[in-house]
Amino acid sequence: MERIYMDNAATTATDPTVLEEMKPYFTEVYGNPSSFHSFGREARDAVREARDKVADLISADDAKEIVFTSGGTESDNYAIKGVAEELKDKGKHIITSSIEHHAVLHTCEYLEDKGFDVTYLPVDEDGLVDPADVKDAIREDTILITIMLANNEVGTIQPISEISEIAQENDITIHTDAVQAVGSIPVDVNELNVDLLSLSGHKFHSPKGIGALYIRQGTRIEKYLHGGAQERGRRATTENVAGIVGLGKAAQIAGQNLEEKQAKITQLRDKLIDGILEEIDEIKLNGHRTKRLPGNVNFSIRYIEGESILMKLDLAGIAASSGSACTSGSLEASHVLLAMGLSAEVAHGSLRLSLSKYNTEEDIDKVLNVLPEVVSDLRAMSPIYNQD
Amino acid sequence: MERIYMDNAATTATDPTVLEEMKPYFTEVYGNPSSFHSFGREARDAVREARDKVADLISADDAKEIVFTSGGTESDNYAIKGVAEELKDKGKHIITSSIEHHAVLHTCEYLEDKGFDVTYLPVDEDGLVDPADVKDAIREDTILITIMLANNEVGTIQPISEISEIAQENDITIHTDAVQAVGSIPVDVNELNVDLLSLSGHKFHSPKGIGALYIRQGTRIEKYLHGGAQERGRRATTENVAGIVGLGKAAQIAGQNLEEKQAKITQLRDKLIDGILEEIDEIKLNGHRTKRLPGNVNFSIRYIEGESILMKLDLAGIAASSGSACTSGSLEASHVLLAMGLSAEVAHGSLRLSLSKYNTEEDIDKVLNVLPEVVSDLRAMSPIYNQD
Amino acid sequence: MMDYSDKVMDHFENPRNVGEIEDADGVGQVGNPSCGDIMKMYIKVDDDNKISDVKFKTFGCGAAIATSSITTELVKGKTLDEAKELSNQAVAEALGGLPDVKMHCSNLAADALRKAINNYLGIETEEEDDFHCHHQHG
Ligand SMILES: Cc1ncc(COP(=O)(O)O)c(C=O)c1O
Ligand SMILES: Cc1ncc(COP(=O)(O)O)c(C=O)c1O
Ligand code: FES
Ligand code: FES
Repeated sequence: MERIYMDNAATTATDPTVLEEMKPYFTEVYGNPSSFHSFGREARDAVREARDKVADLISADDAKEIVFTSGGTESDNYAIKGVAEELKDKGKHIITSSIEHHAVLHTCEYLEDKGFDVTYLPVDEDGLVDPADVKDAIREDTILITIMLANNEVGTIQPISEISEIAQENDITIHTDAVQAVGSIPVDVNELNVDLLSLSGHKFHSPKGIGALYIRQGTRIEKYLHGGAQERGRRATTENVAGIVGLGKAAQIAGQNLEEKQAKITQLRDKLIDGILEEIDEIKLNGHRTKRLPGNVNFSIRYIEGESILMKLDLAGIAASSGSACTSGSLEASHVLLAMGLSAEVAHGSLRLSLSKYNTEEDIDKVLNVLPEVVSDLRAMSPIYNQD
Repeated sequence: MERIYMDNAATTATDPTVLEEMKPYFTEVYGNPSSFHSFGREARDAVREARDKVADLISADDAKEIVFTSGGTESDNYAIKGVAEELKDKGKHIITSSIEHHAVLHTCEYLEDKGFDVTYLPVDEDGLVDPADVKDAIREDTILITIMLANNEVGTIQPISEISEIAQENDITIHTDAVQAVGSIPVDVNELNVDLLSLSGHKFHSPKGIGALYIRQGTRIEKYLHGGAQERGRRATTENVAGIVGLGKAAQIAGQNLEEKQAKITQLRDKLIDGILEEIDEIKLNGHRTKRLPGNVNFSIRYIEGESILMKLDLAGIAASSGSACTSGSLEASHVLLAMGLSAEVAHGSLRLSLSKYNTEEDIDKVLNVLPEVVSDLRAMSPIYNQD
Repeated sequence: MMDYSDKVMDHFENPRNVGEIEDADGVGQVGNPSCGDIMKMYIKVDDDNKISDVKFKTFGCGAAIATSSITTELVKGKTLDEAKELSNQAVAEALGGLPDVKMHCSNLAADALRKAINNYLGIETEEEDDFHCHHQHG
């Protein structure tokens, strides 16, 4: 069966060009970048080039501001724990939103256990944080604002530049989890005006297990991994050279004709959204209609439950998700949808279809063909669906 | 120029078989193991198999005791900070040795900053920790003993089973950094009787950026990366599937005829050691003569300095190291050699040649051919060398 | 996470006895939509106190649907006493096992059935607590 992958917010396929670029760094150019000799030098050069490419993609002033990590989760942990640790004598208050990824939320909860105070800002029904709420939440002892650039479940894009202006006025460090945004939409750390930004390669066609934390020069932050002097002393461990090369290549490719690709994916997304709205009744589009990631489609489908939708779709060869990949399977109603004001019942029937550059018009047609029947089959079985 | 790689303690070449095994997991089997659909299931299956292979290599009772990490440094940070965090109400004293890798030492220093008390045990002139010293160092409030299985610079293998017996008698958690040992010598977590064990793939022909922490069932430890529920909630972040598959394959390969390979490499090592001792005077073999990793050769060569030896060797196409890869380049005298009682002067002239299964008899001959001249050239230039 | 047996998949894809029984002798419902699952069982009881017909409707996960389906198969033709004895363990076993995190789903079907039987027998069962999901998720 020809399968269709529409779970690109969970992870993406590595671009074959990226893999080609990586290959030599396993068996041929295998030196340790910290090593003195020629094997080490070759690896060092490769890491340097990749760092430049990642810096380019997010318009960092200096490649030194890029620290490679093992992915978005580590970047988030590093940023939040690192600032908290470094500035704890200045204050113990952190501001975040209630719709962050678990990598941010659970890190904040961990810090609460350690005596920090965290404000979880509400969002409106589209999933937007109000910058005025950020302003109101600021206290004498606020040391960090961490708000995601784009949400992984509903795709809503936050007004980070406005929030960072408030942060700057109050001299507070600001971090943004841009894991879903980088590679999908133009991201410029200076326009966003953030001190710290997390990104993860596997969301834009580099392999899994490699990411980066952007650390603006001068930002005070304790290191996260202690050990050797790699990454200018900011992240110990032998560099994942092949992964870093892959991330660099993926960043370079993502930056090429970014806006064109964005427009094409947005057009597919809109076709999918419009088609679903036309074919299926009693559903609700989750997330902002336009301030939204190009590839994100998220619906709540009343009277049926997400996992069973996924199973039916999977049997039809369509890979999708209900809520974020991390929570799908546990059948907890998504904290994001609940924060947006959905009832648990409606939240349980959520379906996310997320597109990448590899999706085609035919994929959209197939989904539009299959989904309505899946929904009506499940509704026919549902004790809470009123068939008349 | 045909180059010879003798820096396998810094990192190893990925085995081509390992790379072959990994390849599909980039562009074909690219699902997120946490995802519900068939793409996710395939990835999940691959991770499960790899976990079994890693568990096998170290004779873990249950594959669930293996948590994948981004490498040895993260495993060490996780183990030490995780136990410290979890047991800090029980006590704040940690016992380690003075010759640990920086991933352990700097983590311990970080904890000292946080109010923990760390005892750094001395070693004898061979780099051996005396179990009696461990016993003497134990206090009411000791919560963790962390002592490496094999040293990365001098290759000395510690009597971990004896130390773990003491730990057990006193009901203290014990961790061992086995990064240099796993894949090189038989490692059995039950024989060693440790609660936690760090390993890193790139030391035994898997790619860099992937490792594991063995956590014996029942061990109390706080998680390190907070976020999603991956790795049974013990390590958040989308799994580095290709890396994990690579680690699994490398573990499988390492386990095959391990003792035969060990014997072969030991024989090459001994030929190299004996040859060097024969050809060059005023040198000292560092590390225990027999309780030593099969691939480790480490000499202090008097009157000359390590970096210049490395440069000369590099020019001759031989990749070696002076001290660990992490510190080479910073030209600080190795803390390991100093702890073993060497003077800073002698420590500065240290040379590590580390072998893997890819090294040959010819490689040894080439080094034995080149090194004596390198040494005499540099000595001829040295103001402290007395030529008569 | 979710790796279902072939048997589960079969019952999910081809659920047996889906629907309602207009003139049911007993009806039982458990669950709560805000918990992500509701199961409703309808039974017909014949003169020998045997379940002559049984149907279900389920809003829930794949395991919930599959366990509902197999439960109807397991109890059809059984006496009420036999049916009441049906354990969630037996339901799970009949499906070739359930993933650990889904074991609780098998409670639902057996519970719904028991409620339907009690309803037929005129026994009041305690109402579900509406504010907490009656079983642990995940
Ligand atoms: C918004 C967001 N933040 C963080 C992460 C974590 O990234 P990773 O899986 O690379 O650790 C993800 C994806 O899983 C995400 O979507
Ligand atoms: C003994 C020892 N521990 C820890 C490490 C760190 O491992 P990694 O570079 O994979 O983080 C190394 C190697 O660098 C090592 O030799
Ligand atoms: S003279 Fe170069 S490091 Fe000291
Ligand atoms: S019934 Fe399956 S998760 Fe609740």
